[in-house]
Amino acid sequence: MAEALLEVIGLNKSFGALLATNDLSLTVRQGEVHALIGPNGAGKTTLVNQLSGDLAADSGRIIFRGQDVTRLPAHRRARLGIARSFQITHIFENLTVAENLGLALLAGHGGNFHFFRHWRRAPRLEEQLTEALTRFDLLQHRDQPAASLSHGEKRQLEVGMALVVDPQLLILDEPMAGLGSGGTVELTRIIRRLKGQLTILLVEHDMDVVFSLADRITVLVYGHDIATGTPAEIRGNALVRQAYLGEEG
Amino acid sequence: MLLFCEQLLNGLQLGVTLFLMSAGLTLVFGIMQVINLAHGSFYMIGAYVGATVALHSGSFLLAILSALGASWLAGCLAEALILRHLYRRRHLDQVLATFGVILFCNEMTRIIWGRQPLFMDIPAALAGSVELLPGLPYPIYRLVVLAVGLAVALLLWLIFTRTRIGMQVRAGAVNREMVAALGVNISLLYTLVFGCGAMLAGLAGVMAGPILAVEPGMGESILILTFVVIVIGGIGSVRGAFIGAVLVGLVDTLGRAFLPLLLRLLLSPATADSVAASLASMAIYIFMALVLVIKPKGLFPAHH
Amino acid sequence: MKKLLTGLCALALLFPATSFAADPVKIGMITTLSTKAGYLGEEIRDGFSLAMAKEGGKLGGVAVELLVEDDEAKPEKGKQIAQRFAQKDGVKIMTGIVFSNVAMAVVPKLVRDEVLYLSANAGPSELAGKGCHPNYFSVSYQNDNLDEVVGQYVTEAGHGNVYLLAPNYPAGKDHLAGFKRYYKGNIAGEVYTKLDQADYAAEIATIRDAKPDAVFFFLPGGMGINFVKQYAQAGLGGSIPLYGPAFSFDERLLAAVGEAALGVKNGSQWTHDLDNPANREFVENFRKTYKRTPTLYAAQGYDTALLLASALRQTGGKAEPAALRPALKKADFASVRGNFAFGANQHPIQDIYIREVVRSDGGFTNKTVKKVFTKHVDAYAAECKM
Amino acid sequence: MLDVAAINAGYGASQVLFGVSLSVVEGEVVTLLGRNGMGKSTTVRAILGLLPITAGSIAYQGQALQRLPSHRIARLGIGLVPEGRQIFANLTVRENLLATAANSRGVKDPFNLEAVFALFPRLAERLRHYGNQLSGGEQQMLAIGRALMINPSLLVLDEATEGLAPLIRREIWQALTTLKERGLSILVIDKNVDALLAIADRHYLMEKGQVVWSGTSDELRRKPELKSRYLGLEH
Amino acid sequence: MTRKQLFLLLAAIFLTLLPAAAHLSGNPYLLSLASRILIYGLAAASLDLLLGYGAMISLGHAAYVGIGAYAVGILHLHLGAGDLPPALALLADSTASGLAILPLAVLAASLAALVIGALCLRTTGMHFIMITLAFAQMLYYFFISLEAYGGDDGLSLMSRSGLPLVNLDNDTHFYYFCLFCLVLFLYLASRLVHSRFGLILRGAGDNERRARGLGVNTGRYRLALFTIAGGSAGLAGALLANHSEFVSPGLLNWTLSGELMVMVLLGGIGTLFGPVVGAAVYLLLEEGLNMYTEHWMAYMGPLLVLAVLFARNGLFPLLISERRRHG
Repeated sequence: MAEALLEVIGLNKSFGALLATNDLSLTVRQGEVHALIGPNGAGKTTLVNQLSGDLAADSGRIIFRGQDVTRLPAHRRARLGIARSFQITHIFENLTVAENLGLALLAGHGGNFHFFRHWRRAPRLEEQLTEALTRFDLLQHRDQPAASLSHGEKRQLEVGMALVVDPQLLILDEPMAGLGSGGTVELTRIIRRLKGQLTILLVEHDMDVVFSLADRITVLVYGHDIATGTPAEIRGNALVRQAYLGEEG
Repeated sequence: MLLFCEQLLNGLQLGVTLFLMSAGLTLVFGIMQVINLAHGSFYMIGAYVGATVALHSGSFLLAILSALGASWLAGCLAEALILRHLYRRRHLDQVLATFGVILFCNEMTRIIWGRQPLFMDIPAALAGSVELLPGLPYPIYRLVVLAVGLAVALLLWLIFTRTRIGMQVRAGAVNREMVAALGVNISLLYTLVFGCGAMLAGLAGVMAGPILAVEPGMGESILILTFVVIVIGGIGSVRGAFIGAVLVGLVDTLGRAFLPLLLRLLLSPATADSVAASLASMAIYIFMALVLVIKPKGLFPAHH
Repeated sequence: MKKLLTGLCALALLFPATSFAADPVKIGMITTLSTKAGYLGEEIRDGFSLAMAKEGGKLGGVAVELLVEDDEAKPEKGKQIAQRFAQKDGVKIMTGIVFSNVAMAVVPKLVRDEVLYLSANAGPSELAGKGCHPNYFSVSYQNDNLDEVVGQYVTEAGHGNVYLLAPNYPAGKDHLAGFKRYYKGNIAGEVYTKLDQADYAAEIATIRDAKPDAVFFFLPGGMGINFVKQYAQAGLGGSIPLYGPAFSFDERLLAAVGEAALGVKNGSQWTHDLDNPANREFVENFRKTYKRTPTLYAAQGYDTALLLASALRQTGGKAEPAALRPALKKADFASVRGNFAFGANQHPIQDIYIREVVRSDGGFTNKTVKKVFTKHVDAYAAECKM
Repeated sequence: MLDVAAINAGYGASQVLFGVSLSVVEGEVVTLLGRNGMGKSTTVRAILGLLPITAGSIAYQGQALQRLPSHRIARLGIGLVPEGRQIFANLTVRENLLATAANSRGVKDPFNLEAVFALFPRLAERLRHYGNQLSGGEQQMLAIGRALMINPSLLVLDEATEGLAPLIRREIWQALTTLKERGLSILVIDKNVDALLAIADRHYLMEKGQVVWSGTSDELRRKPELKSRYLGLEH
Repeated sequence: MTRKQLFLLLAAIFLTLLPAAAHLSGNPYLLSLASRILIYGLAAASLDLLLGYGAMISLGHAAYVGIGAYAVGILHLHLGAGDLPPALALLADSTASGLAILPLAVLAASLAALVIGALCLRTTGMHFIMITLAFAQMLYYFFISLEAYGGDDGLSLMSRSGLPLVNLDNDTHFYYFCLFCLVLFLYLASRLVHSRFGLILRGAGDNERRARGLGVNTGRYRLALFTIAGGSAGLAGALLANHSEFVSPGLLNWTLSGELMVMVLLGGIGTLFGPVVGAAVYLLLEEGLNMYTEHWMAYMGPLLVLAVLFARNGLFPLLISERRRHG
């Protein structure tokens, strides 16, 4: 069995009286695509925010590559290799596509207190940038403001930004939301290509995508993990069918 | 000890005046996310109209009523003509436009009422002092201001907790869209809140008329204090505005009253006086900076 | 691009080239017309204009043109206007500044550049002493004069324990120093308040607690209104008398302060009831023209114009500073104040009075109570090396 | 009474709805089914005027809705129970119910607190609790109660039972049945097809921003493949 | 050649020839006014770095202008009195005093911005606006009561700072020196905006969360920019002190912060050149209206409101007919 890349142990987070994350434990193994499913309001996005550092956990621990990151701020976790995309597209709308990707590439390096030289002339950046633009099929849009992209292209850009920094763990929060069928197919293809290169935690509602991509699936209800297993195991799990599909006993 | 009590009263009285100014502004910001620098102008309009009516009619009550009416009207006009178009714009645009409104209002009062300050007297019934404690006389009018301020605070509290409108306003501060989807005309509600906020500022202005000089530009000094109050209290929270206003009133008054005495213990009298005067004039800003460094969202951040 | 060019042309039109041929003598008045203190400049301007109107737009038989600009009580602004007057309009004679800090920013450079400056109000100590200059004349007073007279009077009245109050800025400290120069008793307390403070409840409570014999305060403009009203409201008006320089008790402020000021004694070099022909004529004309009683600022503006008129008449219309200087120095005009002469530092040697606020028909006004100083010389004259 | 005709709508550059049409007849319970992200909530937002439509038309009892602001639409008699419940966290249960309560159409026997508590007795117990102190199920009941307090003729529920425990779900289905008996029209979005088949008269299935199938409960029962194809886990 | 380049070229020609035109038309005041516009333009452009690129709405920018000006005023005072501390006495050569004074002014303003920025950046949004204002007001009252340096009366300079090669006391030289400072600042700032630092800042201003998610410690970059903008405002302040040969606490008052903000918005936020245009328009309007009526503010107010309502992106983009996208 592959070793654990990310371990979540007994995580809790509440908003008022609402337990958004309830004693949640989860292990993501090195190299797998691990899907996180559950009904709306089950606490998936809250969990993702706690993993990325956008939200502080009330209690519990998050261990990434053997290091306790529970109290680290978001940018430190990003440097350690946790990259995420957002449920609602989060790109730099006012920057061009090239600037978006360039920023992602540079942010990973750190030490960007260079005030004079054009950012493009940073060492080895040009080739990395061109490669990234090609890889995510955005070359023809390179100098366009990101705001002018189509929804699907924005999604591609967002995933691209998460990927160019060569993260250890990529967290994708509903990457397919709002995509047409063409976009879904395209993005699925991109993610499949990534399989094996890095570990992916995928939050997604589109079951076609989940079952075709995931190695393992964790089902979340009321902020608690009720089951983890292979797609086949999950499909056959009565508890899951009841919770997720709403079928009664 | 008596002196301390008196200074506490003075601080409270300044505090409730600031509260009258802050209540409307904090709601406007909380619900509609609009920064309105021109709020001080409503204060000035209230004072000017009140002083004019008092001068011609001799009735303080009439002065108050007309000041309330005028500031309410000014508020509604400003909202309908300018601010309504800025709801969805950047804070920067709102700052710029309302800055323009300030310039305009100040100059208009100068054109209409002339350059010298206006006179407004305390109504005869409220003139003089009462002996609160033996050896502690206190001006009746200031007690009335204090009472009116507290009464307005109580009234606002009742409106907010007991009436449907109050509930809608609070609900609107957290989720505007949902309030609209449940059949409430949110822009009308906002105009109402805006008008009432302006009216409260006008009330503060006319109440201050007999104590302070009624002059062009009188709104700015209190405007800055009002912003300090709102930021300390937490934007969008009426409760925060009340507590912030009282705190600012106390810090300002007690700082002015007792810093010289305190510093005289440490420094030579001349140095102490001059350092104390400087510190006292900066006291509320230092206080605000401290609050924000410790609690960046103010003492009572509104729910979001 | 066309828009840009039109813009540039318009810009050029804003700044027409100036010509100097046979034009009327230009007088630049830099004064405060906006902000809370806007009425001060209005008084000075109106007083000055009244003197011009008397001669049908001339001064001393010479056609003059008065340029008035608002300095918003800001030194930077005053600087700009002075520069514009000097460089764009070629003005060689200026006047009008209300505030000492504006004067300190504007005057030293102006007089170095050979512009005549006749002060119609501000009289900072620096310009009376070390910084005196042949091109600088104060037609009003040296700032401390009006405090000194109160110091003298309070001592004579037998108040042995006086509480002092002023805003926390240099002028405030100067004024208190002026008072202390002639006051011989004990100082019960000395408090400096925030500039532009509106509420004085805390200070008034402290004063009550200190139980002084009298209170001397210098709080110009709205600050003074607020203080006097709140002082009376606190019930102290009857028990602890208030004293101050005239600045908080001019006729226009009295209208805003109302009854609270009744009975307050204040120091001034002029009152509308001074009995001399020039003053009777001035007050009557002013009331007729502007429908109000003039203040000391208006009187200063008027005197400034009269002084200039006398000098222009002597030079036969020559407005060069070098020609005007000796004529000005003679101060050969009928001042509304009566006695008026220039000392060595070109500041007035004049009588100074104590006045009292009294009721007049339908309002409040000042009544001269006592002449305290006769031909008073300011304290800095000795420091002037001119 | 509600007639949605070929509407397009979306967020900024991304179009979500492509010619969606549906209708609700007086006294009917209609469902809108489909997996997440298929445009159900967007349709609801468009009906309530929370999202402008770019084509098509919406009419309610003969009146065009597409140009009306939300509050006017609500006053015409459409009560919304939104996705995620969106109750006012800083108001108590009582205040949540009362804040927007209205009877703008002058219904004879209007809903009041007692009527809501009769429907959801749990709410009566928690009258003074703030919205953020409620469990998910209680919040949902409160959201329904709040919508009923504006006395609608059509109740729109977006994700009526998502994420709720089975017991609570039963309570909510029960309440909807009661409301239907009272004569209220209901448009409901949910994934719990089996429960809906019992209550609802007609169904619309949505896929990728379009209505792909519509029919009565009987027709849907006869086509189990629809359920697995558009709603189920399997493809 | 784009319209922007054409505009800049024409502006450059115009600004270079302006002194000659002023002399030919016998109107030296024009030069003084132009210098003032350049200086305010520099201050406004430095504020634009914060507003337009860093998404930090500071309503206390006047504080740094004031500190820069006071540094000049205070050093000149000691220079005149001859009681400079020994470390600085070496540079008290009157023909080159500016070489020490101007950098010290920038340094002082930068340091103040660094300290104040570190505290202010703990907050965001409306709170940030207000806390920057609070610090500026604090400094305003501090300088009012700072008796040793004139308090409310301010400080007069006996002459302008000395520099080798140029004589700042000569208005033409002074004008060209201001022009040089502004052009240098604009050049460096436009390089900065497109540098790695600038790219990261623009990103952080656009979408803070995303930037943090990519591993950017946004706070450090913000603070650095706040310091740079503060220092540049300090330079403007130092020039302003030299221009009017006078400094006073009025420079730190919130109304100047407001006016600078107005210039940025009027000219076009996030354009660097726009704020200079904004400064020119604002100051010329003030000058022009003032000439026709003493109630000029009654016209300026509505003009500002109209500008907000109808020229949403400012004048500069309008002038070069370029539409900026809205974020």
